[in-house]
Amino acid sequence: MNVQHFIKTAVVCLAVGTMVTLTATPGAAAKLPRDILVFASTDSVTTWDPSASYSTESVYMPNIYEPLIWVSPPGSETSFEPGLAERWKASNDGRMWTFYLRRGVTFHDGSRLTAQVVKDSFERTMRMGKGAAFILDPIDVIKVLDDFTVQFILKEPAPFDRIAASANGAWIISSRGVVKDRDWFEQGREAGCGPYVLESYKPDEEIIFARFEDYWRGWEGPHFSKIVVKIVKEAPVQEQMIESGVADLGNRIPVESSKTFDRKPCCDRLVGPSFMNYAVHLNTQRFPFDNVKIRKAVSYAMPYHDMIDVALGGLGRQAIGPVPFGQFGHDESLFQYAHDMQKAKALMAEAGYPDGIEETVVYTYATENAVEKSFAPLLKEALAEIGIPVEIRPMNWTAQWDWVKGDPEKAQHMAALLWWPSFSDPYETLYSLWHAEEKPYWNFSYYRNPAFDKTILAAYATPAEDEARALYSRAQKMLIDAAPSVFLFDVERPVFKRRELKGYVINPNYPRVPFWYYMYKE
Amino acid sequence: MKKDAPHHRPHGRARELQRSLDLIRRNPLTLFGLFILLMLTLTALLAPLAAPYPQQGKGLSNLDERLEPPSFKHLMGTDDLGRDIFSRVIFGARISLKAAVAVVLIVVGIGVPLGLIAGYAGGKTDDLIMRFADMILAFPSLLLAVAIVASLGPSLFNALIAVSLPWWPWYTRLMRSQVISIKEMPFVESAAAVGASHWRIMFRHILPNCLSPIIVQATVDMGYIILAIAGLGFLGLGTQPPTADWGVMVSDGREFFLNQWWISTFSGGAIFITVLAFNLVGDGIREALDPKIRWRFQKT
Amino acid sequence: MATPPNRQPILSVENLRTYFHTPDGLAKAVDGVSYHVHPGETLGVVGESGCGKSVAALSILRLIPTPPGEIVSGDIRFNNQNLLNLSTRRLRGIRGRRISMIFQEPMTSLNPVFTIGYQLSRVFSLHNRLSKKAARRRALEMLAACDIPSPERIMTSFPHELSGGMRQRAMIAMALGCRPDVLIADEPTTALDVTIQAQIMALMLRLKEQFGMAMILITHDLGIIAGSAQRVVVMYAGEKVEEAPVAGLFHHAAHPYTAALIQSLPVLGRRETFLKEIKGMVPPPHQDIPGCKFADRCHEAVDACRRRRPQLKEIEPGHLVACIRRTDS
Amino acid sequence: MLRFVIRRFIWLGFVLLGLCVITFVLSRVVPGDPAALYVGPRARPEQVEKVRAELGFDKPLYIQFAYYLRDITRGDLGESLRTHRPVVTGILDHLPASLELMISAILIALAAGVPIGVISAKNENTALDHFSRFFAVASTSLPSFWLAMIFQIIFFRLLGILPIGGRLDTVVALMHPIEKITGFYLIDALLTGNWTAFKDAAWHLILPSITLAAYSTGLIVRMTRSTMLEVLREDYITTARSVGISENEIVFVQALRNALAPTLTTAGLCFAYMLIGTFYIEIIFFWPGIGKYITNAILQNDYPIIMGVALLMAVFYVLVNLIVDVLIAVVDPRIRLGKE
Repeated sequence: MNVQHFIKTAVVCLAVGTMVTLTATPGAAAKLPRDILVFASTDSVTTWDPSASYSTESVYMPNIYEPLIWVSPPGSETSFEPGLAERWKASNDGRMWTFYLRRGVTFHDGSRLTAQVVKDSFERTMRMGKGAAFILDPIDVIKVLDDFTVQFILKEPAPFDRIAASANGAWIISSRGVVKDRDWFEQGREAGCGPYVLESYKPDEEIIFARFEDYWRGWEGPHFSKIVVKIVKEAPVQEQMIESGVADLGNRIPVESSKTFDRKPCCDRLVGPSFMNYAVHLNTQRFPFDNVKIRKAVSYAMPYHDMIDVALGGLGRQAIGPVPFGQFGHDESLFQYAHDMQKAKALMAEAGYPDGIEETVVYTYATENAVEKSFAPLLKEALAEIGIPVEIRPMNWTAQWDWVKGDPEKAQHMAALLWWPSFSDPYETLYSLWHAEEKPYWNFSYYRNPAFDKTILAAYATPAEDEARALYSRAQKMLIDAAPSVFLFDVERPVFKRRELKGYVINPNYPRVPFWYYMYKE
Repeated sequence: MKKDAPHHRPHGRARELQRSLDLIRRNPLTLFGLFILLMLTLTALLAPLAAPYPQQGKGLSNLDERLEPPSFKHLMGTDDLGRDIFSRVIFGARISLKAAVAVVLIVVGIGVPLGLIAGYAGGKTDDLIMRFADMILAFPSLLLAVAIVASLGPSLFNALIAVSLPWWPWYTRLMRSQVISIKEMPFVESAAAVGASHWRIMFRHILPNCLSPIIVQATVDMGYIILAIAGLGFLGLGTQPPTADWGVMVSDGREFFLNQWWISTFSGGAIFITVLAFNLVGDGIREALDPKIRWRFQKT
Repeated sequence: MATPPNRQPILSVENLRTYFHTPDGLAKAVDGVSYHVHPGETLGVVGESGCGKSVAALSILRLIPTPPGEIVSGDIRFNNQNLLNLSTRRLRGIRGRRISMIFQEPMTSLNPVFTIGYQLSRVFSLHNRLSKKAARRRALEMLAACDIPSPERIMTSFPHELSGGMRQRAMIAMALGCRPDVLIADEPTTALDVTIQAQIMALMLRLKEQFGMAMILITHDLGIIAGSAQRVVVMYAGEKVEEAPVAGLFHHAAHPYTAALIQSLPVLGRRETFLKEIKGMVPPPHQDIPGCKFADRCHEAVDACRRRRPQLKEIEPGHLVACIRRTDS
Repeated sequence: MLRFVIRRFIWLGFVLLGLCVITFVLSRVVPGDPAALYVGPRARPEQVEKVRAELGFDKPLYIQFAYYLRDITRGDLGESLRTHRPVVTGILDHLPASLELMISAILIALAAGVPIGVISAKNENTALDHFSRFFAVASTSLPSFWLAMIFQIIFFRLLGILPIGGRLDTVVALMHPIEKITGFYLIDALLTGNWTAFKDAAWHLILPSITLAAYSTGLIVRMTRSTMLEVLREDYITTARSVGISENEIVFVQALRNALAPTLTTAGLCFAYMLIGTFYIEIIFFWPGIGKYITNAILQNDYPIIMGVALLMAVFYVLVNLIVDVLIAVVDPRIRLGKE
């Protein structure tokens, strides 16, 4: 009978299932081969097009592609290191930059590096106008002087070495790839000349890279032959993967475990600056933050260290001005607001509100951002203490931004913002966030100060690094005095790895990028 | 085959009710559910008194005692802001119960009048309303809810709207079938004969006689609604911090759950117990009123 | 026609009490009923709906749903074994093979999701260890024996595809396929059209003769009894109130209830139920009545009837009655 | 039968049109600019305007809707705002994983739910019955996201006997990769004789599919129990007893067959809804299926994916319902399709 059959089949299925379960002994999984690196990463790929890339995939891009030059990690002797260009020079007025290319560089598709390829790559990015293409705005003309010399003529002076070394928008694409459209890349293809070749790609799941045998630096010494990227967004899972040896490297584990990760015999943690920082921008066009005293009171009221502790597990430094620690333009000597409730309350009293204000202020943050979410309650409590009632309103990032972009008189009173520079010069940050805007776009605090605008422009156009640095410090001082924004903290990014994994290089100019070429297992 | 067994005897309405109450009283599972519901409602009402740390229940942080495991001081441990989980679970009960009641009110408020009109008017109006209701029912409801919150933006209010919108057609259906069975009854016809207006007949004569199945259905649905709202909260689409919400707490605890297991475990346990209680009671009521009634399908 | 008194009954029910536990209290559906049937004999059991005649019949094969029902006491003797003490396994060997039943509702008595052929041959293969093929052949034979036209087609039909009469024939085929010793027919024709009723009745009687079975015919219709039974048992409110040979019963019914039943018989084509013609209602089964349960409806009732439970007494050979007006006078 | 199927397909058409309207409207009231999302962070206002024109967001709504419908009829569900990959490809990539999970879950639910329901009905009002009813109610009351985490804590963290999630162990995936034929790991591993991977895939399936099955199991128990209770009171059950059929055969064959139609309906509905049930489970067990695909999209406001998956789910839901109806007509000869 059918039903009997059904029952019999079900029983058999169950029995077989149980047997399979019993025989499939888990536990001691086979060890990973030494020449394979498994990287548990939170970062998905939003595009494979090197001209459009400006998001989380930039973690992988520097392993596939190379720029003309690299920015050195903080503390290096030189500011820059050669990449595909062996040397370069700028004219005195900072408007003409000449790069002398390395010879004998082969791309993954077998084509060769020439000056024309460099010109085409930059022009492709400029033409598409996607992603970080705006950093190339200063370029006027690109000239091919000979097969291995390329010259950039700029519309106005700019630190083009920093632009050419950017982690976004400055990759050199092979002659075969450069003519392809974006769809071609989105199939999971690349056209780089970096140490690793994209071998297979399952979106949001797995990416496999194999080493490129003809890489120009060669493969002497210990290197990995294959890199397996597992996209794992869940912090506890990454922790387990590294602990159990299923992954060699990870970039996000639970904040609490992160603190003690070093103490485990199998694993350790590397911490470095990241150039990412969090700020809360105050609406200077609206009560109560049109009053500089109240703005300063807010800066004094923030429990910076508690916030860093809760949101980042202690991995951060209270910000000194808007330019993060380690970046060009950062100045340790600038004034830093300390968490001081007495001072904050005194400032409130000075402003005429010793008992606080009646009105509730609205504070928005991006729901997508776990860090902003976790420090929001602390902010609310601190402000309540000095008499500013806060309503926390989490919003989708785009919705929050849309609100900022509307009428300042009706916009939120406070907004959290995570920022990172597109390239290593502070101009972009300072210009975007505090430059006077006709129509609000990135200037979340609606700050207006012609002197500030003039100072940063002068700094940008100054080729001499020391002079530029001094100008940037002066501009930052203006911001700190006017306090249109609360500079909360600079993020330190941890990397979690097995102890036997060596050679990890942290370079915050390429935020969170693991340079696989230098890594190996002991 | 009609058995001679002496089962069939006429009962009065009061008798029937008595019988139902007896059945409920005799079912240990239902009693268990009722007991839990009573406790829950009490703690929700008296949350500021019941919670050991009412300020933390409302969201105040306590950074000196972060992520402490359960102890006598903190029965269910503390979360990453050092807040007492037990207090937050108690305050979460308020949100959950309030939200469930609100959704039921919205759903009944939309579904019942539409069903009343559809059943009473019949014809084209009926067709129009019921086709529309059928169409809504053909969509996967959770997905619709998620899409709605995703568009309106995450907040408890939007989550309530989103859960309600795909839900009301069940009540329209139920109401319509009730109305159709009642509308031919003599007392309705006599009301029409003395010239009562349609509105009067619908709301004064028909509606009060259709309410009991609606009330039963609403009780049964409470559990599902709590589950649905908790689910949206878990996805980050419901209540926003620092308000205590069970779904959000489970989601927050996920960051720590393999080591600091208590955050998710207790808040999720609270959801489970509450939904279980509502379902046990609903189950009992249904069984008592009509053992043949089919379990309506509602997936969260 | 009369049964030789020395013969052993093939099936006897003795002092059977079957009670139901209902929310309203204990319902004594059958309260101390005894009857028996001899080989080859037809025993009629009559009474209004709710008098316990079906419950008694179901009790014979222990088909009472337990709970809420319970056979409290009594003996059911079949071939010198007490069916109430039999293991379920041995009881199953008797059900459908030695004692068969036919039910009132042919519409619902056959499993709707299996073919007639499957249901019949399943029973036959169960009891006779027949191969599938042989069981089907037997099913075909039985269907044909029950006057079913084109039995092959019926074999593959589902119950809902057949008319009521056909279904009842199939039921009979299933019940008689193993040549049982006793057939219990519980209102076998009540649900059928009048014309079909006669056919089915005739078929049953013919097969009974052919197979030499005993039959217990349970019905509320005295008319059917008159034409087919040898002895009659009259039940009222869970008790046997009268037992007599069929001729004796119709000629001088002793119990006022029996008399009322006979009087309410339709006269030549005028068909109506007798319930209307006996005033009053059967007392609720969970109500304890000290006296005669029929007293409230009886026009001959006296005070004594309400005080004392009447005992069954033999007023002439083979004729028993429980009425103090008849036995004590 | 054919007429019935055709009519259902016409109805499906209406439902889909309605769904298109709803998802379209929802996607246009999204706060936040889809064009800005498409260009990516830090884009200049000019860039955003350019993309807005490229994507046709500057056109009137009804024209946008017409384009949308036209694309759908061509089998084009648009492309993800975030990854710029076609939604259809995304769905096809993620569907097999979800289906594998759902099929094993529904099999578990049936294998556990039907016997429990039957036994419960057979022993009505006994302690066993109370227990299994409690089990049924409890398993429909469990928040799946919580159950999943509890399972992970117990079976992974405490006992260490089951993997925390994923479809395949990293090492196994590297050393014994499964060749993609159908996308169902178990089937593909069997077809290629890859035993190591088969065992590992089965191993990974256990927790997610049990979690996904919990709700359906409860429903199936309840449904089976209540229909079995009704069926066991039917006359033909008494008939079957009266002819000497054994109690087990009566319950598990004769009665169950009658109770199967409503049980199958329930199972079918469960199956249809499971595609949504995978939402939470796939997030927590990081199972790379449709649920994970759409929840990522929801969190990132990637509305072409949301719309596409919503359409897929509605189609799936209505189709499964249709299949269930046809299947029931096969199981239960009393039901004839088309006669309504």
